[in-house]
Amino acid sequence: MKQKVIIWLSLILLLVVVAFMVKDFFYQPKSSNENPYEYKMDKLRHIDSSLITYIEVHQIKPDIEVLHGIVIDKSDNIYLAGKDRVMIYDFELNLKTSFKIGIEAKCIAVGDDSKIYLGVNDHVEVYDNIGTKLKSWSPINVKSVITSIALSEKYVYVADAGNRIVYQYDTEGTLQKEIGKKNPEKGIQGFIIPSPYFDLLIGREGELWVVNPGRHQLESYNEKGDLISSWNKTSMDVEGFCGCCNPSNIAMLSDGSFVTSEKAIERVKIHLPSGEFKCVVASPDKFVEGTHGIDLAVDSKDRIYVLDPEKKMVSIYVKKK
Amino acid sequence: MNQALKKYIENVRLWRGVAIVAGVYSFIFCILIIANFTQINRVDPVNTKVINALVERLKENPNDNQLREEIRELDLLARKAYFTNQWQIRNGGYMLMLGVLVLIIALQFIRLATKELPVVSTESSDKLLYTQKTARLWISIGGGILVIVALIFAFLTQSQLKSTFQNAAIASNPEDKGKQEVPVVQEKTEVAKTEPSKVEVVKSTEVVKAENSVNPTQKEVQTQQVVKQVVATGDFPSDNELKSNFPNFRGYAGNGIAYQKNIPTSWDGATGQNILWKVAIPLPGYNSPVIWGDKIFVAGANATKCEVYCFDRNSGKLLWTANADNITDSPVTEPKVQGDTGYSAPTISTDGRRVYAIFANGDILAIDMNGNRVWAKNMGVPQNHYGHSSSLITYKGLVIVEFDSRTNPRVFALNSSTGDEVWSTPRKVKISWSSPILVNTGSRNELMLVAEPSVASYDPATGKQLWSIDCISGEVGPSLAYADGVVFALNEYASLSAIKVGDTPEKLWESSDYLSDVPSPVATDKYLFVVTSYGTVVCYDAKNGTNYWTKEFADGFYSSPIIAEGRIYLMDKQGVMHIFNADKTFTPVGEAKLGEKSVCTPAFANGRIYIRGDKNLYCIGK
Amino acid sequence: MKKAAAYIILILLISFQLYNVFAVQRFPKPEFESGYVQPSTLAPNPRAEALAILDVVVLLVTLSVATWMIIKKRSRDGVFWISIFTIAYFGFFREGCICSVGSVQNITYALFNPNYSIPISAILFFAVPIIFTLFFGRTFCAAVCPLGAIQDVFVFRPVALKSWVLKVLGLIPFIYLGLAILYAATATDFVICRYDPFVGFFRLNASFMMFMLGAVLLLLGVFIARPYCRFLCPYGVLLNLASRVSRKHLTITPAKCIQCKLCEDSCPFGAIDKPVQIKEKEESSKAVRRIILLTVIIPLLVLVGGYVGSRFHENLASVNHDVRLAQELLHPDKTQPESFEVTAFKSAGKSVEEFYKETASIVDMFYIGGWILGGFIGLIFGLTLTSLSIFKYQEDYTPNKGTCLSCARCIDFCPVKPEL
Amino acid sequence: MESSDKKKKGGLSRRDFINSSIRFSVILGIGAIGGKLLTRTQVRQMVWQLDTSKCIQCGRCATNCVKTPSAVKCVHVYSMCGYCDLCGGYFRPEVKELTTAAENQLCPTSAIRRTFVEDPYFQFDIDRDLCNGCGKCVKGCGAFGNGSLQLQVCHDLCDNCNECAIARDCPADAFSRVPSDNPYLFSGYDSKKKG
Repeated sequence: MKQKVIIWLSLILLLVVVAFMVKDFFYQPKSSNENPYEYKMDKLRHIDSSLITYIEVHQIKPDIEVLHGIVIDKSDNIYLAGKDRVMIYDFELNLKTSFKIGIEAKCIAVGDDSKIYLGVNDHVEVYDNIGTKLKSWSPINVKSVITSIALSEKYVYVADAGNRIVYQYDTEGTLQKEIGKKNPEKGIQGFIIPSPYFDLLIGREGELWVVNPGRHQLESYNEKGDLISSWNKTSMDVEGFCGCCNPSNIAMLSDGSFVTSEKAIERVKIHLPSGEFKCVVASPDKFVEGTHGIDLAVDSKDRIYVLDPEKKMVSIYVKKK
Repeated sequence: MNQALKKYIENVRLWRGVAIVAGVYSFIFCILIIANFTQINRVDPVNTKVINALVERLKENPNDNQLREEIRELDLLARKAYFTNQWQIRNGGYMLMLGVLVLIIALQFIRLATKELPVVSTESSDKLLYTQKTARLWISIGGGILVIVALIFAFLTQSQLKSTFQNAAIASNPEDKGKQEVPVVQEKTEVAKTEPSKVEVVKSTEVVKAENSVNPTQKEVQTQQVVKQVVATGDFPSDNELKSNFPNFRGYAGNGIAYQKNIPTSWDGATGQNILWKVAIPLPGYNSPVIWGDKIFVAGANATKCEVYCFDRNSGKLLWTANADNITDSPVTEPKVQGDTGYSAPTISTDGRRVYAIFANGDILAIDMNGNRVWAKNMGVPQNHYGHSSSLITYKGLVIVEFDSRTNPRVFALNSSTGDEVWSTPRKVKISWSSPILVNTGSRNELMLVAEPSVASYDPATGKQLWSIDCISGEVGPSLAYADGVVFALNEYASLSAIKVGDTPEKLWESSDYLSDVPSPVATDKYLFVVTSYGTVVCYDAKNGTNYWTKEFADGFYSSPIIAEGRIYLMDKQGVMHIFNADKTFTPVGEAKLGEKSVCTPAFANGRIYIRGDKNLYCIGK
Repeated sequence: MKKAAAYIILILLISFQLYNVFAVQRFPKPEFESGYVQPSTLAPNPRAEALAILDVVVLLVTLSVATWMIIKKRSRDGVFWISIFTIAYFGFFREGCICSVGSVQNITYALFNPNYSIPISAILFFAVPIIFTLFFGRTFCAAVCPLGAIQDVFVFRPVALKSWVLKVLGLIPFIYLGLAILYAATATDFVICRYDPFVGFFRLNASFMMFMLGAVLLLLGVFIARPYCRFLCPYGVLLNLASRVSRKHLTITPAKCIQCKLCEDSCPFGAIDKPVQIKEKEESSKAVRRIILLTVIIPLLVLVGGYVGSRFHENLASVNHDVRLAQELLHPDKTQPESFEVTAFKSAGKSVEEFYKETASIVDMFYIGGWILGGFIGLIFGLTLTSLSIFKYQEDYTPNKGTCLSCARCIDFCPVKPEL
Repeated sequence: MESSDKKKKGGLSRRDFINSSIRFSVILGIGAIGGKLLTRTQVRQMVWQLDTSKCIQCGRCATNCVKTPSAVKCVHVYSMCGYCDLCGGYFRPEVKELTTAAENQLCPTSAIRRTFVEDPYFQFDIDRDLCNGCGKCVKGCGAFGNGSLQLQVCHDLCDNCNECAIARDCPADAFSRVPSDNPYLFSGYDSKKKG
């Protein structure tokens, strides 16, 4: 009798095991869509709409394979540079000129004499505004990665992310000085550049502004290479810069405020000359997640040109009325 | 020695004791491990919600040192608990294994020692034949159960997976599909072209006389409809009748084309130049006027009252007012709406027999031309945070309602004389504020609607969905524009898409430079005109999207443009009508001020324009 | 000379490896002034490949010894100690992977997926036991399979099941095998490994479900000896078939059976065929008619099975990862947040069209697979029914060559001693 | 009696013959299959690894491995690290202070160690015993930094199951079998540029 009970119980248990396996196999519950370890960035990527005081009014979509740099000259012509091509638009966004360069320009600057300076990996090439190559400066060294060029009245400044230094050249391409080398006596901390984003601009007084992205800092130098001033803002919030290296690019408005662009949390913001956060130009939702190297330019009417290398276009922002 | 060992081995009592101890021990460890196992999920260090909540709090008062300490302590505790737990499980496992091992050894020894001699049974227990028979029976039963269960599950969950996926693959690549279907499409267009041309011969003089400025496509559309008209009978107007009036939002078929003539191009509200009459409308509303014969209709509503007004088109006299009250199922309180949309945003539609109106609370009613209610019903309050604004349109004895509500979005048609639902088709879309258009594609009539995520076409007679294409997102306000086989859809923050219609719609081009969130675009067979709410008007090539011109106006637009006599009439928010040629170059024709703000789309009659301003209804003409 | 060349190649390889380590894309490398040395990235190597060969050698040796113990030495104790070794080596030391049972799937997967380069050890783990079984019976099951061995030590109070129950339950492994092959062939899942009940014990680490499955089977095994081997194991099916044609096989008695009936209850697996008296034979015309009937219905059963399987193919296919994802993409559940699968698919940037085409072909594969699987199951049912209708005259107590696990327990019960 | 014996003998030998032929055809079959597979096989063993470029950090590596804690760990590829002060993989988002205090750390098990190297560089190390492979830091590092923190199957911990439970549940299909002589798939390494 007992034997029989055991047999039946065991058999039933066996069938239950088989049934369980079948059920588990065919009707597996949907694996949980909750990640207990989720890293939430939504909050950081979300920007209060009241902080956004600019509105996108136009777009330029150049026919170019890779788009890297934008610059605007005194008469508000827009110069775009990228792989194998420089494109020049007038202020009404009509394409004026476009010429082949046979190289991939990573950054662009334009002088008052309409000479175009292109940064190509380790050297600078100079073109006139119809595409004639005037000069190719000699390469700096193997480590060089030129990320930005800025022109003052006398000098050409070249930012080299590979050597973590800014070079001062005369307009002929003769090296004058190295700016920003670590010098604790002069209070220069040295540049920290963990990724190839290292931007320059010439301020209203002719001073040189350099981004020190590893320190989330902007530094200004005079033409002798002395540090004049600096400000930094580290914060994961909207009022500062975050991550390993930001801002990636800068531009200046006519009132001396800085326009900054960031990667990681893709956004374009305006900081007052003192460094205080002022407002947002473009919020992260305007960009594809993971966009790097958003170049900036400002024209004489303080319209902000935002170059989106991912979407290969330039968006033009104006202040909301 | 050997003897002693043997004695131990054969000491059943000893081993039984060992087995019991080991068994109890293993059992306890087993329970402990299971308990621990369930616990480990609870003290998962990542799930310490308390800590996260405290960190949130710390963010608000970063100087609260006590809170900080508390977090650190809690964190330490949680992690300690987690790792202790892991340690316990690991070591518990070893201990359990040890216990089970001892238990097995003890049991094996007991078995050795208490080995019973085999019992030889005298009678053979298992009869082969019996065994075989029973086995056969049960195998058959088992097999039968298997077959039945499998079939039940198979039929319960049958979903034609393969063809579903294949269709999905085809649907997800419209280009490819387009290529495959090219011959079919061509055939259709051929049919469409040959058929009407025959009719054209018969009626050509009449048609050409009436429509000397309409482009060829429209001619084709019209002649095609003339054919249909012969077939159709019943209590509804012919297409010509509809066309000669202005029966819907954005005119005949809702497509932004007016077929009226001698439209004035200049007036001035301030001086009264060309203003024939002006009359105040009792209740506000953002709906636009519609015209039938000598009557012009508008609706107005506030939180307590919904009304339809009929004015004399020539004198401006209010002929009658119909109240939308005492409707069964109508909600007691009005739904919440935004000021920009209001309680009466949808435009009336008329078929010359009756006037149909819908309000933000879902009340829909039909009134005869003399102001008597024919029928009224409530379709359920549209779940719409701004307020329902899709206008009505009529089609051969049907009143078609686009009802893109949050819950149960659908499009349905009511019998125009009884109000009974004739068909209803659910739509997989988000809320929208756009209005339907009716299109004759050459081979059939189609009802086209736009809402996130798609432009969809339905058979207006049956409600059957003909095709759909995903191309839009966001809160869609602008309606569609159609010309020459291409439909245009756009919305702000989305993109502008030109879609070649057909069973397999094909996206011809898209652009996202200039987008609109309120005014609808309008198209001819060559050009598409896009009007943005911030004041830009753009002309595109309808077939390839080339931007011919862009013109910025000082004030933005809410009113939709209408093409009449080859000119675009477009009124800005300030009530200034901008008139320019619907052509490849921007050629202004005139600019006329109403002297009152306006967001409504004007209505046209021969020689007249009717505009609903903020408060007044104007009649403009010479 | 050769040696030198080998060394040079080795050095070259290593240097390339090093080169790779430093060929990183980080930009630009930080320059430390304090003399900081960058630590190297930790990347422990997997178990040496040579050990896989060692496993095969151990398999061969154990199998040979076990066979010798069973066929020649006729020693239950020997078999027992080999089982203990197997549990220790293939079980706890090698953590139950790879085992012959699971290798069926590797073979199938490799046959249908040319991209998968199957390890040679997997082929050998599959083939060696079968070849041994073809010659000597299921000596692999007796002692060398760690899954069998661990169940064997739990056989304390075996109860005899009715032989018709054994016949009926004995069909489960065939279905299991069919499913496992179908899912391995369609690159969907390794079902056998997924429901491997004892691997959790061997590793002392597994999911709760695996532990419970194993524990239940072991407890069951106290009464119903070796439940996994007899009523689930898909590899056992292959060995069962192979064993039927084995050249030599374990015998209960070393000489002539004396019909003492002592071994009758000795087998915990019910694998001893008892003598069948002639008088039991049915009326022959009836039996013959049944056999003819059954032979006729075998094709019918195959067709019915195939039809049912083909109808069931969507259920079978919905286990597939891609099919599930495609269904989710097609009919997104708006109430739920987007699943990781959908997110990942979208971010991978694969063309939706291509993906749907692929899934359609997977479903198609399952349609064909459903026919084959169903037909196979139908065939098995038909053959079993037929074999159950054949009357086989038998004089002595002999192990059933198919179901006997060659554990050698019965040997101890036989009073006949080998003739010297 | 005699005849039945003969019969038996004849039957037996016939059966023997059939058995032998079946046996040899089976062996031939196995040989054929084995031979066919052998042409493709490499003596190389295959091990499971996850492709960091496909990984979406869903967290299932931490929960779905048959081992607890998971054999998938966060591995720090130092040569890709920016040695940042503000490390997205180390700090909770929206952190205010850059200190090692518990309220600032992102890692649920505190498995990342932060040590000062020189101004302004910090070294980050993973304590493998504590790491549970959740990938939270990987996401942070990838979003804000160079992506030097990467999830990988640690082969000394992995049991190399015939069917990897994580591979089965990986939403991104990032798991695959790789040859054991090149068992890691760090991104940023060019692992294919070999020989």
